[in-house]
Amino acid sequence: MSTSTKNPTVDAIAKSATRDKVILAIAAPVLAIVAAIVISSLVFLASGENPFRAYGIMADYGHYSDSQVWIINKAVPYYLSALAVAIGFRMNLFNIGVDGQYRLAAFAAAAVGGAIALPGALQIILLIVIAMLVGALWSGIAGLLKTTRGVSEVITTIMLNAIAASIIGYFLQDGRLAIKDGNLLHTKFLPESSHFFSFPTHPKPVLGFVVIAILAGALYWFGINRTRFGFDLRAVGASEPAAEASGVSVKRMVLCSMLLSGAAAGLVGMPTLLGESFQYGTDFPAGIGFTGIAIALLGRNHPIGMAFGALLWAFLDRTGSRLEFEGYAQEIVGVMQGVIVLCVVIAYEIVRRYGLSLQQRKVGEELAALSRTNNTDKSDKSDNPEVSA
Amino acid sequence: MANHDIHLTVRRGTVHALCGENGAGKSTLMKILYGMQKPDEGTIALGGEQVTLHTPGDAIARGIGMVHQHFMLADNLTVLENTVLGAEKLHGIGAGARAKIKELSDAYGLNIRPDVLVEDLGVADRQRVEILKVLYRGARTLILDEPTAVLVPQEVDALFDNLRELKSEGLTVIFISHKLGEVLSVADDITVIRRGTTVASVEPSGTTPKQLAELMVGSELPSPETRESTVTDEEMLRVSDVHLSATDSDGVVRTVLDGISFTIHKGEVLGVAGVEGNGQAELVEAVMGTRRPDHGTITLDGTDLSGASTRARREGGIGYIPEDRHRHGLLLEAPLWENRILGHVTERPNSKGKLLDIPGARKDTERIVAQYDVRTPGIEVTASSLSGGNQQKLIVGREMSHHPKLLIAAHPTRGVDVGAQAQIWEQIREARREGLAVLLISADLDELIGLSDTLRVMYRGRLVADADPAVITPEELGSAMTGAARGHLSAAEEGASEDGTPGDGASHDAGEQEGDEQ
Amino acid sequence: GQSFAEANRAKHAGVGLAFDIGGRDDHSFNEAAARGADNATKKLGVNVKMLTAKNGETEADREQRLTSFAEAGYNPVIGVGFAYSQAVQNVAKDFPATTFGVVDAVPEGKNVDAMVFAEHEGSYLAGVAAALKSKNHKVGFIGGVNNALIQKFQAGFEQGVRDTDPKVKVTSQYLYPNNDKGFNDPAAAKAKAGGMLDSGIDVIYTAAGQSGAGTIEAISKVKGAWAIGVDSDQYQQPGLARYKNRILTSVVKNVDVAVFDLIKSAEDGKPLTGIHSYDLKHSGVSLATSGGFIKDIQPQIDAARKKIIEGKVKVKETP
Amino acid sequence: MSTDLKTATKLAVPGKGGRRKLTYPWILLIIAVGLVAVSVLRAVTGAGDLTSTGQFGAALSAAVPIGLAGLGGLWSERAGVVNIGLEGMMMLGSFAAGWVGWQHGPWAAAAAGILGGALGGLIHAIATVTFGVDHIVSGVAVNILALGATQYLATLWFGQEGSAAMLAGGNDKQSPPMPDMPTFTVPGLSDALNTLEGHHWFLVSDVAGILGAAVTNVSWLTLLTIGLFIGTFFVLWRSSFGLRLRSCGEAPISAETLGVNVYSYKYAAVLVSGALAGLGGAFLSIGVHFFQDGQTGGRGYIGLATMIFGNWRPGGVAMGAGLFGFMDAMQLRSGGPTVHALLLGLAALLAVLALLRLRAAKRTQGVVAGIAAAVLVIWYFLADTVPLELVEASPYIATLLVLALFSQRLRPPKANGKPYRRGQGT
Ligand SMILES: Nc1ncnc2c1ncn2[C@@H]1O[C@H](COP(=O)(O)OP(=O)(O)OP(=O)(O)O)[C@@H](O)[C@H]1O
Ligand SMILES: Nc1ncnc2c1ncn2[C@@H]1O[C@H](COP(=O)(O)OP(=O)(O)OP(=O)(O)O)[C@@H](O)[C@H]1O
Ligand SMILES: [Mg+2]
Ligand SMILES: [Mg+2]
Repeated sequence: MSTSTKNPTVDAIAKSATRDKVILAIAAPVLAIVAAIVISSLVFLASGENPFRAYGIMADYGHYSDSQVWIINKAVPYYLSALAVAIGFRMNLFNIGVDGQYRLAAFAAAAVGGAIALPGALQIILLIVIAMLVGALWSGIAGLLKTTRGVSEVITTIMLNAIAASIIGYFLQDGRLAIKDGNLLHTKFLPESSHFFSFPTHPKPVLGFVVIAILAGALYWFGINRTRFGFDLRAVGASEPAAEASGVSVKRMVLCSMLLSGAAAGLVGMPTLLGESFQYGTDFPAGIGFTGIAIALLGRNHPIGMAFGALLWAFLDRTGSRLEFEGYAQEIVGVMQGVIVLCVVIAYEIVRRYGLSLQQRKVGEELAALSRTNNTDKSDKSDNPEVSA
Repeated sequence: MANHDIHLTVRRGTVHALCGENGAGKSTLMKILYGMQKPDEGTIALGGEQVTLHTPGDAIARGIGMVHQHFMLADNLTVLENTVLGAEKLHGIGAGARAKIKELSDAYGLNIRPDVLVEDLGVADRQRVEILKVLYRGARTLILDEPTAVLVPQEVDALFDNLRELKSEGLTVIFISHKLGEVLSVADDITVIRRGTTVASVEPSGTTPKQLAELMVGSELPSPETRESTVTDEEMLRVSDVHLSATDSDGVVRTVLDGISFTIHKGEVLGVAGVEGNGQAELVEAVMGTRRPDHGTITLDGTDLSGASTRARREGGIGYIPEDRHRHGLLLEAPLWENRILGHVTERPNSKGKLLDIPGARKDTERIVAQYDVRTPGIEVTASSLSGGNQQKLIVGREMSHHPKLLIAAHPTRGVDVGAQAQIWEQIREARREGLAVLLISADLDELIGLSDTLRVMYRGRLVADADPAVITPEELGSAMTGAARGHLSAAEEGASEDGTPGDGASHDAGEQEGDEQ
Repeated sequence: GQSFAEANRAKHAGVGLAFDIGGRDDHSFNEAAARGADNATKKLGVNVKMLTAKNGETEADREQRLTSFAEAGYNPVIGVGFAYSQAVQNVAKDFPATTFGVVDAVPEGKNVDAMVFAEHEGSYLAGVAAALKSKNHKVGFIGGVNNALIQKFQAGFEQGVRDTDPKVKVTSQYLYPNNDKGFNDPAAAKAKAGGMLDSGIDVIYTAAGQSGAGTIEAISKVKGAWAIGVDSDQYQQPGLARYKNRILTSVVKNVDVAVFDLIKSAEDGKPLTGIHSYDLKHSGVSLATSGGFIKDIQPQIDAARKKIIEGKVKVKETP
Repeated sequence: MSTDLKTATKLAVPGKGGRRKLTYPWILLIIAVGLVAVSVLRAVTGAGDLTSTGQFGAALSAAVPIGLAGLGGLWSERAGVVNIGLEGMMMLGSFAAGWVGWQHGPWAAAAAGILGGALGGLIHAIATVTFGVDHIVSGVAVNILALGATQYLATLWFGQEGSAAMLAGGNDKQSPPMPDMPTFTVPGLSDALNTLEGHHWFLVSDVAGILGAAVTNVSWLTLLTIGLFIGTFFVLWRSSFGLRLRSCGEAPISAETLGVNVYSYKYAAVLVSGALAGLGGAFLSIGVHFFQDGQTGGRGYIGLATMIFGNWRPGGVAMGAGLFGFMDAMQLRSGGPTVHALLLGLAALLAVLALLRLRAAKRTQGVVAGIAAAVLVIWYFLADTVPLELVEASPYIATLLVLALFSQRLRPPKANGKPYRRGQGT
C-alpha cells in the first residue's frame, strides 16, 4: 500500500496499520472461542463431568471420515441459510424469516418437481429457480411492507414464518399436494432427473450441492465487495441517510436485498430435497433459518467466516450426539452454541471499539509527528487529534 | 488530547467569554467543568474550594448548569418533563413543578408553555427551555456553549438582555462564542483558547475584534469576501414553483416549501439565509431529489430533473456538500477510499460498468488527499478518525472531482477550523470562476454575505426577501430572517418598510438583474 | 480417511434403543418401550443403551443415532416412533448383520422388524366405554396432530361410539394440523378440552402424547366428566396422580411387549423381521381397568372385544 | 426578543386534524359499539362461543403470557434497549418456575420465574449496555443461550435416572408437576352471570358471558398481571423514576447531562423487562403445572409484536395481547366454525372501513377494502367452516394486517436501539 504523503515514516505506519487490522480481525474469534471453552468447561465441571474427556471424545469422533462427510453435508444448508441472513445483515435488515422462506420454497419445488419430469439438468435448474423465486416472493412481502408501510421486518418475518408453516400444512395433505406414506405425508418423489450429483467419498457421498454453496459464497463476496450494487448495499447498511444522499434509493435497496435474501433462503432446502429426501414431507428439516442467524453472527457476515461457523455448528451437532453415547447430556451442545454466539458478539464489539480508538489515537499521533517534521507550515492548526468520535 | 495547560479564572457575578477557533477545545473544557469528561490532571476550584466533578450530577449539585452547543432536549417529552428530568426531588413532577416553572418563566420573561411537546418548539423557544432547565436547578454558574450560533441578531440581543439580568442577580455566566462582536459587547472578561490551551486573558474595553481574532488564530482571519463577479447569463439551475408538504407522526400534513422559484446562472453563488428549520434543508433535499415536491419543476442546464432520482441528478452534475457530514456525507466506519466512492459509485474512476474499480478509486483518493490537503496518514483509515475539518475537505474534494455544474453547499464550513475554512472558500471561488453555479445555505451571515452573488431569505418555507450582498448588513439580513422584513432589501430603510407580498419576493428572478457586483 | 466403524470394529454390545423426542420417561410409548427393554435386561440379562432425540432433528441426526448403535455393535437397534421410519430403512441397508426394529412404522428391509399396533381397535373399545358413560350423549376426541397415525385413533373411537349408541354425538378435533408441537402442548389441549366441556361434552378421549395432561386437567374442573388416556395406563402415572379419579380408562399400546419380543427373538438367534401387527387379538392393545371405573360396563366391552377378535366387526383405520 | 419565532416547518399549517386523543368517553363508546357488533355477529351466525365465559376465560389466560412479554418489551424499549431476547427470557422464566414449583409450590414458582427472566435480562443488559453490542444481535444470542441452557439443565435436574424429580414425574423435557395455583371466583356474581349467559338473550347474555370470565376461576396471576399493567402506566408515566427511564429511550445524552445515570436506568429497565417476560413464562408452567421444553412457543416474539401494535403503551399492549389471546383461544377451543363466523365480522369491519375511506376521498383504498369485504361475505356463504390451517394462522395474519394498516401512526421511542456510550455526547 502506498500513500500520497512523501514522508518515509508513513509507509511503515501504514504497514503496521495493516498488521494491526489483521491481528484485530483474528482477535475477536479467538477471544470468543477461548471464552466459550472456559465457560463450557465450567458448565461441565459444575455438573460433575470432566470437560477434557468430553472435548477429547468430540475431537476424536470428529476426525473420522464418516463424521467429516456428515459434517460437510450438514454444514451446506447451514451455510446457505447464513448467507441468506447475511445479505440482510449487510444492510441492517434482520431477516428472521429465512426459516419460513426456505421451507415454503422447498415445498413448492418439491410439489412442482414431483409433478413434472424435464430431461437432465433442466429439471434441476427449474426446481432451483422455483425455490429461489418462492423464497424471494415470501421475503418480498416483508420487504414490501417495510418499504411501503414502514413495518419492521423483524416482526413481519416472524409472522410470515408461522403463516408459511400453515400454508405448507394446508397443501401437505392427502388429496392435495401430498401422498400418504405410512404415518408420513410427503409430496410425490422427484424423478431421477432431479437428483443432484454427489461426490463418491468414503463411506458416504458428499452432497454435490456443496459446489453450489461455494459458488453462492463466492458470488456473495463478489457481489458485495466488487460491484456497484454491493457498494450501494453496504452503504445503506453503514448509514442510511448517507446512502440516500449519495443517490441510493434506500427503499429499492431494502426491497432488493430482501428479495435476494429470500432467494438465497430458497436454496437452503435444496441440498436436502435434491440430494437426500427427494420429497418434501412432514419430516423435512425445520429450524435451519434460525441456525443461519447464529452462524451469520458467528462468521460476521464474511463468506469464509460463515463457512467456518457452519462447519463448527455441524461439528458440534455431530459430536454432541457422540457425547450422548458416551453418557454426557447432548444438550450441553446447545449451551456451547449459545455461549459461543454470545461471546463472539461481545468479543467482536470489544475488539471493534478498541480498534477504532486505537486507530484514532494513531492518526492523532502520526499527524502530530507529521506536523512536527513539517513545522515550517505555520498555519497548521487542524491537527488537533480527534480521539473521541 | 483536546485540552492541555488550561488556566481559567472566572469572577463571581460576571459574564466571562471564552473564544477560540473551531475545535480549539472550548466545549471540551466546559464539559470538564460540567463533569461530563474527566481531566487527566489539574484542578477545579469553586468559590475557593477544590472540587472533583465526576458526573454532571456533581456539577449540578454545586450549582453549575450548562446549556449545550447542541440542544439537549427529548423531543417526545413535554417542556415540563424536560425541565424536571433529573431534578424531580426539587418540586416533584406535577403541580409543584408547574408552579415553579411559571414563576421562573415570569421572573426572567422566558414565556414558557410547560405542556407543549418540545418537538413542536422553534429554535429560540428550545433555547429558552434549556436556560429554564438550568435555572430550575438553582444554578449559580451558567455555562452557555455557543448559544447564539442558531439565533438571528435580534434574538441574540434578547438573549443578552436575559444574561445581563442573570448577572445582576449575582449569577455567573460563562459564555462561548466565535462571534467577536458579541463577545466584546456582553462579556466582562475574555479568555482566548487556541489548540487546547489558554493563550490570553483580555479585558473587552481595551480590545478590538481584530486583535481578538489574531489572538484566536495566531494570524489574520481570512474573510469570505468574493473579489470579482463571475456571474454569466447562462442559466444553470431553474427551480420554479416548488411546493412540498410533509406528514408528521401524528398524521398532520404541513406545508414545508411553498412557491419556491429561483434561478442560478453559471458562475453565480446564490446564498439562502434563514433561521434554521425554515425549509432550507428541505429545499436542498428537493433539489437533490431525496424528497419529492408535490409540484414544481427543477431544471438543470436545460434538462428537466423534476422526476429524476437522486443518482440521476448527481450524474447530471450536481455536487453536494451536506449540512451534516456525519449523517449525510460520510460512511464513518469505512475507509477513506470507500468514502471517496460514496455518491459517485456510477462514475469514473470509481467503477467500470457494473463493477467497482477499486484501484482507480484508491488512486484518486490519494490525489484528493494530496490536492485538498486532507491530513491523514493514509487512505485506509476510517473517516471517523479524521478531524471534522479534514472530513469536510475530503467531501469537498470528492464533490469537486466530478466537475459539478451545480454545487449545493449547505453550511460548508460549519464546525471547520479557520484554516480549512479558508481553503474551502477558496475552492468554491475557484470553481465558480470556471462556471460553477452554487446554491449556498449557511447560518454564518458573514460567510453568506461574503461568498454570495445573490441573496435570498427564507422564512416559513417561502423565499420572502432578496438582498444585494454588496450593501446588506448582517443585522438587516437577520431581521428579514425573523420575518420582520420582506421584499427587496438592498437599501436598509426601504427594505424594512417595503411590504411586498411573500409570493412577490419569491417569484421574481432576483438573479437576473444582479450580475453587477463589486 | 478412516471411518469410525472401521476404526472401532464392533463386538456384540447389547440392545440399542433410540427414542423419539420425549425421551424414556415420557409417560407414553417411549416409556413403554423402555419398560420392554428393562424387562429384557431383567429376564435375559442383556445390556441396553438408550439415546434420545433432540428437538428439531433432521433425518441425518436420526440416521446418525442408529448408525452409532450399529457401529458400536448394538443388536438389535430399535427406533421408537414413526419418525425413525426412513432412518431405519436407510441405515438397515448399511448394516445387514444387525436387526433393526421400529415402532409404529413399516419401513422396508430384510433385517427390519416393523412393530405396528392396532390403535383403532383399542380406540374402538374406548368408544364403547365413552358412549356408555356419557350422560349428555356427547363425547369428544382430541388429536394432537392431524396425521395418519392419530386418525386411526379417531376412526376407531368414532366407530366404537356409533356402534354402541348412535344417539351419542362425537366431536373430533385436532390441536395442530401438522405441527409436532401438538404432542407437546398441554395448554392447547386444555383450551380445546375447555371448549368441548363448555359445549356439554362429558367424555373426552385424547390421543396427543404429553398434551393429554391438559385435557385431563380441564376435565378435573368439571363434575361428572371423564378423560380417556392413551398409550400407557395414565391412571398409574405419578405426574397425573392428582387427577387419577377422573381417568376413566386408557387405551394402552403394549409397546413393551413388542420390544421384548424382538429382543428375545434376537437373543434366541432367530430375530423377528417383517411386519408384526400387535392387535387386540395378540394383546398388542388393550383397555386399562385401573381404578375400576369401567367395571360396570365390562360385559359390553368384552363383547365388543370378542366381536373384533372374531372378525365380526371390522374397525376402520381412517375416519 | 421576538417571542413568536417558531420553526416554520412545524407551524406553517397550524395543527388541525391529526390523531384525536383517546379520552375515556371515546374508549367507552368504542367498547360499547364493539360489544353490540359482537352480539349481532353471535346472533346472526349462531357461533355461541364467541361471547361465552369459557372463551373469554381462555382468551384471558392466553393473553397473559403474551401481554407480560409485551409489557417486558415496553419497559426495555422505553429505555431504548430493543429486546428480542424476550423469548429466551420467557424460557428461563418457565424453566425456573418448573424447577422451583414442584418442590415449593406455584407462588415460589412465580417468584422463580421472575428471577429466571431477570437473569436473562441481566445478560442482555450486560451485552447491550455495558459492552454496546447491537441489541438485536444480543437478543438473538440470549435466545440461543436460553434454549440451550434450559434443555441442558432439564436433563440434569428433571430427567436424571432415579432422581427424586424423575420419580415425581419429571423427565428430560419436563419438570415434575407442581400443585395448582389458587384461583378466585366472586361467589354469587359468577353464578348469576352464568345463568344469565345461559339464556342466550341478545347483548345481555353476551355481556354476562364476557363479565363472567372476569369473575370465574381467575388465576391470581392474571390479576397480578392486570395490576402490573396499571402499575407500569403509573410508574413509567407518573413517577420521576419513569420519567428518567423514558428519557433514556428518548434522549439519553440529554438525560446524562441532567445527571441521570443512563446506564443504571437501562439496566433497571432491561432487568424489569426480563422479569416480566420471566413471569410470563412462569405463567405458562404454572398453568399446565410443569415446565416443558418448547413451552413458550414463540410467545416472546408475539409479545414483541403486541408491543409495537400497542404503540409502546401499556393500554395498547394490553389490547394487542387481548386480541391475540382471543384469536388463539377461539381457534383452540372451537376451531373452524367460530373463526368462520368471524369472517362475517371482518367483512362488516372492512365495509365500514371502505365507506370511511371513500368519504375521505381515498378511492383506491376504499375500493380495495370494499372488494375484500365482498370476497369475505361470498366465502362465508360458500363454506361452512374454514380450514384448520387458516384458523391456526389467523392470529398471525391479524397481526400482520393490523401492522400493515396502522404502522404509520406508531411512535417508537426516539433513541430505541441506538448505541449509547457515557460521555460521548456532543
Ligand atoms: N478526549 C479527547 N481527547 C482528545 N481529543 C478530543 C477529546 N475529546 C474531544 N477531542 C477533540 O478535541 C477538539 C476540541 O473539541 P471541542 O468540541 O472542545 O471544540 P470547540 O472549541 O468547542 O469547537 P467549536 O467551536 O466547533 O464548538 C475536537 O477536535 C475534538 O474532536
Ligand atoms: N387514571 C387511571 N386509573 C387507572 N388506570 C389507568 C389510569 N390511566 C391509565 N390507566 C391504565 O394505564 C393504561 C395507560 O395507557 P396509555 O399509556 O395509553 O395512557 P395515556 O393516557 O395515553 O398516557 P398519557 O397520559 O401519558 O398520554 C390505560 O390503558 C389504563 O389501563
Ligand atoms: Mg465543535
Ligand atoms: Mg464547541
